[in-house]
Amino acid sequence: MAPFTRRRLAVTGMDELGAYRVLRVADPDAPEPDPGQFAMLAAAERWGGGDEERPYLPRAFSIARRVGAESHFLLEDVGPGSRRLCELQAGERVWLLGPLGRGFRLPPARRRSLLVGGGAGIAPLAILQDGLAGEVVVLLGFRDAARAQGAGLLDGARVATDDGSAGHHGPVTDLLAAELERDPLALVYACGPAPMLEAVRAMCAERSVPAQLALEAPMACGFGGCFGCTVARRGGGYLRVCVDGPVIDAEQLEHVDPHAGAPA
Amino acid sequence: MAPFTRRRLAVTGMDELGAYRVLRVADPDAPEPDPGQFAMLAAAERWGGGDEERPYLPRAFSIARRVGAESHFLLEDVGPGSRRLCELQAGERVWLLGPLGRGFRLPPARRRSLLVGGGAGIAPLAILQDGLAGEVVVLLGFRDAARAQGAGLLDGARVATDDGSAGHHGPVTDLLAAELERDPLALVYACGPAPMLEAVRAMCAERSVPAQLALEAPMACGFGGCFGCTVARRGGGYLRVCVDGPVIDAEQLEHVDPHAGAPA
Amino acid sequence: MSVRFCGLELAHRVINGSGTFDVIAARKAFGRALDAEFPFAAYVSKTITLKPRPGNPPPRLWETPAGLINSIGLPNAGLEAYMRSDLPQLTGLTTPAPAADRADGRSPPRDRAERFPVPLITNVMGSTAEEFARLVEACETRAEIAAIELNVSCPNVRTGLDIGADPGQLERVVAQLRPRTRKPLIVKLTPNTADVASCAAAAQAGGADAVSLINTLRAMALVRSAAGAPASAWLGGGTGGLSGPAVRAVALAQVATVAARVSVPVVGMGGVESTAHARDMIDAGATLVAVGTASFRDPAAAARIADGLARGRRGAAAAGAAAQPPRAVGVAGERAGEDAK
Amino acid sequence: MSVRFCGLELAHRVINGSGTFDVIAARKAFGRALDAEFPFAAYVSKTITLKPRPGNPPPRLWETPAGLINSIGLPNAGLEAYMRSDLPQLTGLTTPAPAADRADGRSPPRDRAERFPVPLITNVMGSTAEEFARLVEACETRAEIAAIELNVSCPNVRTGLDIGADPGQLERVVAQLRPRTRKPLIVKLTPNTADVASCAAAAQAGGADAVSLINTLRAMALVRSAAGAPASAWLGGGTGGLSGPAVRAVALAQVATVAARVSVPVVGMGGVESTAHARDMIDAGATLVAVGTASFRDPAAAARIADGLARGRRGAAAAGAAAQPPRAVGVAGERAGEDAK
Ligand SMILES: Cc1cc2nc3c(=O)[nH]c(=O)nc-3n(C[C@H](O)[C@H](O)[C@H](O)COP(=O)(O)OP(=O)(O)OC[C@H]3O[C@@H](n4cnc5c(N)ncnc54)[C@H](O)[C@@H]3O)c2cc1C
Ligand SMILES: Cc1cc2nc3c(=O)[nH]c(=O)nc-3n(C[C@H](O)[C@H](O)[C@H](O)COP(=O)(O)OP(=O)(O)OC[C@H]3O[C@@H](n4cnc5c(N)ncnc54)[C@H](O)[C@@H]3O)c2cc1C
Ligand SMILES: Cc1cc2nc3c(=O)[nH]c(=O)nc-3n(C[C@H](O)[C@H](O)[C@H](O)COP(=O)(O)O)c2cc1C
Ligand SMILES: Cc1cc2nc3c(=O)[nH]c(=O)nc-3n(C[C@H](O)[C@H](O)[C@H](O)COP(=O)(O)O)c2cc1C
Ligand code: FES
Ligand code: FES
Repeated sequence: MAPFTRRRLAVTGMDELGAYRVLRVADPDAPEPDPGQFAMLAAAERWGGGDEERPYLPRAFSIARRVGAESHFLLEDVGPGSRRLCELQAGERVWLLGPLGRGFRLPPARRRSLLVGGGAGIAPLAILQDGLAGEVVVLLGFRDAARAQGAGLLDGARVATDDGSAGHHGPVTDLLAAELERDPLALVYACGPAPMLEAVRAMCAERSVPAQLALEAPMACGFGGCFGCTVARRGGGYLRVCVDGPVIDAEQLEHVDPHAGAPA
Repeated sequence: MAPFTRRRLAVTGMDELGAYRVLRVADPDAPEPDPGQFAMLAAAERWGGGDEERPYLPRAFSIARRVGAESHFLLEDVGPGSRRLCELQAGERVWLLGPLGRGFRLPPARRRSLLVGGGAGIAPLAILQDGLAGEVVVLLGFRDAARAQGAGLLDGARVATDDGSAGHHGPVTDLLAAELERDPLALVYACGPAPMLEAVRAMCAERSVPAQLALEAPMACGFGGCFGCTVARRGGGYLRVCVDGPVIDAEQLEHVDPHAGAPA
Repeated sequence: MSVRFCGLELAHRVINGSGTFDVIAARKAFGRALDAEFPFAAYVSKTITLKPRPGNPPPRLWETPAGLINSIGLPNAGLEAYMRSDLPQLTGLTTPAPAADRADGRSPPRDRAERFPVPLITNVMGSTAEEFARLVEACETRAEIAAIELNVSCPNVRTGLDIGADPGQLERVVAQLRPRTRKPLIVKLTPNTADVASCAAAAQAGGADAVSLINTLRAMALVRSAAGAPASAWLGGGTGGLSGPAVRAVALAQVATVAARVSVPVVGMGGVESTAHARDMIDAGATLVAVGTASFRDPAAAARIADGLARGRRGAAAAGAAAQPPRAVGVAGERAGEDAK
Repeated sequence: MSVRFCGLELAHRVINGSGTFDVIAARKAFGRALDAEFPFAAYVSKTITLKPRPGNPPPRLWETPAGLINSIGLPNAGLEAYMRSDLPQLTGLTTPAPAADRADGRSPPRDRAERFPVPLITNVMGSTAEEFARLVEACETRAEIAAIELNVSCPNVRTGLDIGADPGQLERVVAQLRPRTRKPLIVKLTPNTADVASCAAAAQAGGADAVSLINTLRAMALVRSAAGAPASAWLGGGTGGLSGPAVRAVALAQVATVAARVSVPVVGMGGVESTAHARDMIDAGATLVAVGTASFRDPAAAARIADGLARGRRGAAAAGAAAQPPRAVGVAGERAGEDAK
């Protein structure tokens, strides 16, 4: 459960990780997050007034890892909000609300876990890996080699790239297909761009493999207040990604909405 | 005449001057300003998004001095726009439109000039002093000693402070009264807070001394476009400070509008 | 120092804007902290309609300079589900008195502060007068509901515009509903009208106990895939409603003109993010202030504002304020620095 | 590639919003550079009234989040002085073709570009139909005036609201004025209305050759001298009108709904600051785009936008754009980067 107010926290570091950044903030009072939970972040200074006078609202980021009193976030610069956060330096302040949302349900004892990530969507898989006991296979897809360095966030990841510049040349779902072939009783945990998630969903649905998908959606609040972060639910109606998710059982979805994925 | 577009210029320095800052920008293509002219300034980055999400519009500042290819501005931090400008550092960029407005008319040969300034309103008197040939008396009033250090912008200034912490204890108009007593044929050039300007206006009107007052008013554009910067004209109607001024012959005014002065 | 509004006693003057805070969802996020630190003096439900509505297809949000366009489309499970499943979860809310109202005038722990019940205001919208009547009658039967807000102003749904923007029609509708309930009726006016004061007067003439405003301004966002390509509407609903700081000055003008016209209390909202903004609304004539979009940035924004108002009141009383003459230069600073963030 | 609007040939699609650019004053500031680099394809005068008006007492400006409230109050020297002293100074304006339209597609020197005459559009406001008639008749007699814009929308003056916000009344007034001139009549609609599309349709039915929108949104600012002190209105005129980026999304929605309803050309304005914003207006159905508040930040903003539109057109033609499928992630980047600043 998140405290009922945003916290003003000090940035303790900003590390490069290939094409990504890892933002570290000191958050000693944070409740222990579940893997897959996220936080709403905003820079305490200079949030707004950029191109087009945005950002105005906070931005959602998966908690990538919790180390002592620090929370880590994997950032990709895709717009004014993420860019501003990427510029932060140690000593600056951020507003943080969280941890928020419904994280991954951990597997019943001794089922093999397949962690499938794409792009910035690998972030929640890192903290998930930290918490998993049994056998874990990590399959990560990226656009190119610079992004593939993000794989360093997890242990023992096997990598695929769209352009073949690192690891397997092709979509990460090629790797997943092979793994599911080997062990059809594995459980799948996935987070990434919408097309990847949709491919994972379809592949698992076909094989009746339970999959948990960590979705993303544009959010205004992160705690169910705005009804802005919806994705279509199988059988009609909508789910709110921020409170019904971000981790959603794949079978709740007919398809993964094209707006519901991570930056590629 | 100003070029018909704002220029993106490099800040070459930011100097402390007591409670004020002197902003220097490299502006090699600037037309030579008349003393009393001003420019509209905005930081090229981070203009907006501060407290209350202001500033949005550029801000007017007197050209305090022109040194080689540099223009100098005297800044007082009184709100979000001036604060942002005060934070600028060498190498950062500003947008500048100008020189704008109608400056001081220089005195006919050999009339003594009395330059009367208050607070940040001393700025246009510096460049005026640079251009005056005959005898010049400089009388400057400030709230306190920290602000009185601003007098260093001009040569040979005599200072008055409200709190008596530097120079004469009392309003600068005490000094002016004495000077006018000595030489009733002097010409007065004044810029400062509205109450000071009003006192100067009344004092000169009483003695039939011609006075030119450099007014200030909230401005959106600086070039006559918005009709926002008006002050009441004697006999009815309004003057636009940006194009009819900022330097206005005192006799054009019934009174100096309380909104028409410089920060004290 | 509690506040009276339509016969209700409230802990302070700050409530939520309908549809911008979901207590039931927020409990999932914040657990007991939400109930302990509940920020609003009254709680306004999102708009409830007779039938369930899924809401608009995504995307539903677009960020603008200092604002937000939403095209949510009033998703709700319908009247029956609201009464059955939401109502029990929305009753019994309490809120602490604002910090400065406590004996020592000190800030938290809010957990030891005097607490006030949080009345539930149910916001309803019908697409016809009959639908409105059924909604109001249903609310009348439930003791848990303290007051009813009529949404005649939602820009995402045609009916809102039609009923709320025309004073004659608005008065007739309110007059038809008035006899059906003894609970206070608050009419949430539409800002998308030529003469909001006349609409407010019509609501009062029809029997409204209060009016609230502003709802969002009709707005739109376009996107294109590449330079030169034709644009298409971004929002799944085509158009949406603008809220947040961008609309604050418009809201203030509407609140002022309405408050000058009607004698019933006014709930002012639109872009309120700080104590100073709330005080502007109050000075413009609002009895209560509602916070909407600002809660998205900080869920406790309303509590911060309520504390600020209480501190200001104490400060003013102590300093015998208003003795000082206006001094323009101080204003900007005073405003910006007021909220302890 | 010039543009036709109401029978006029224009260098490009970007003009000024009435009352936001004073050629005569700007010549004092910029001298011959203004005429050489004149940014607008047509020049709209500020609102002219029958009698001289001093305008509102200061202060007249208030900065809001991403916007500006003005309470200027339509100062002008009156019809007679306009005809006698302004008109000669406003005729003979020319403007260079936008950069990318030139043979080499290169940026300045604008001083060697093909030049187009800048038609003068005179904006008038009467407080009665008779006053409007006298204003229109006076304009009809002057060859220097290419078109007439009727300001029925100014929020600072009661009349604007009353005539422009009610479709029936608007149609009658326009129909009365129509026979009095053969010049194009542009009706500048008020945004402070329940149904701007119906107002636009009424203007067209009355005989308007074009409509323009949006004028400013009614807005207000309060200040107080000290915490706890009661607030008072900041603007000398009490209320004012909001313009700038804050209103852009509202303007876009109104332009889109109007363009969908009427067949006459639409002049879209409200918060346009960049090429992308102008393109949004055009995609929403505007034939011309007007720039107001953005000129205050950069007097050459309109020229920058006109150049950007021309470049975009060339770029699109060259790349055979629209072939590419929409890709949401690219949008923000494309927008922000487009104007060479
Ligand atoms: C011709 C001219 C020359 C000038 N020369 C100098 C100079 O050399 N040095 C110097 O230091 N200053 C100078 N000034 C004054 C300077 O322009 C102002 O101090 C500056 O614009 C303040 O901007 P700000 O954002 O810092 O403060 P603001 O917050 O804009 O405050 C300035 C004043 O504006 C009012 N205000 C507050 N909030 C708002 C709002 N939301 N919208 C509109 N008004 C508001 C208040 O009266 C406030 O005191 C000059 C002004 C003019 C017109
Ligand atoms: C639960 C969750 C977890 C996430 N975790 C991560 C993470 O770990 N790492 C990470 O890098 N990212 C993560 N994201 C994505 C991240 O939140 C977004 O990349 C970020 O919000 C983008 O903001 P921005 O200002 O940088 O870009 P924006 O400009 O907001 O662009 C992002 C997208 O928003 C849309 N958009 C463009 N303009 C507007 C506008 N005016 N209004 C509304 N939408 C617009 C476009 O589709 C654009 O592609 C997560 C998102 C969610 C929901
Ligand atoms: C996401 C969102 C959803 C809203 N839903 C409703 C609603 O269901 N019913 C309603 O009457 N108003 C609704 N509103 C309007 C708000 O209650 C409020 O009137 C408006 O947002 C202005 O206030 P603000 O600027 O503080 O947000 C909604 C506003 C937003 C931003
Ligand atoms: C300072 C100012 C003065 C204005 N004066 C007039 C006017 O005289 N007549 C008129 O029809 N509109 C007037 N307007 C409205 C503008 O023409 C335009 O409709 C509005 O500002 C929206 O465009 P913008 O956001 O680009 O400024 C004025 C606007 C401003 C900001
Ligand atoms: S982000 Fe607001 S409801 Fe999910
Ligand atoms: S500042 Fe715009 S007219 Fe003077």
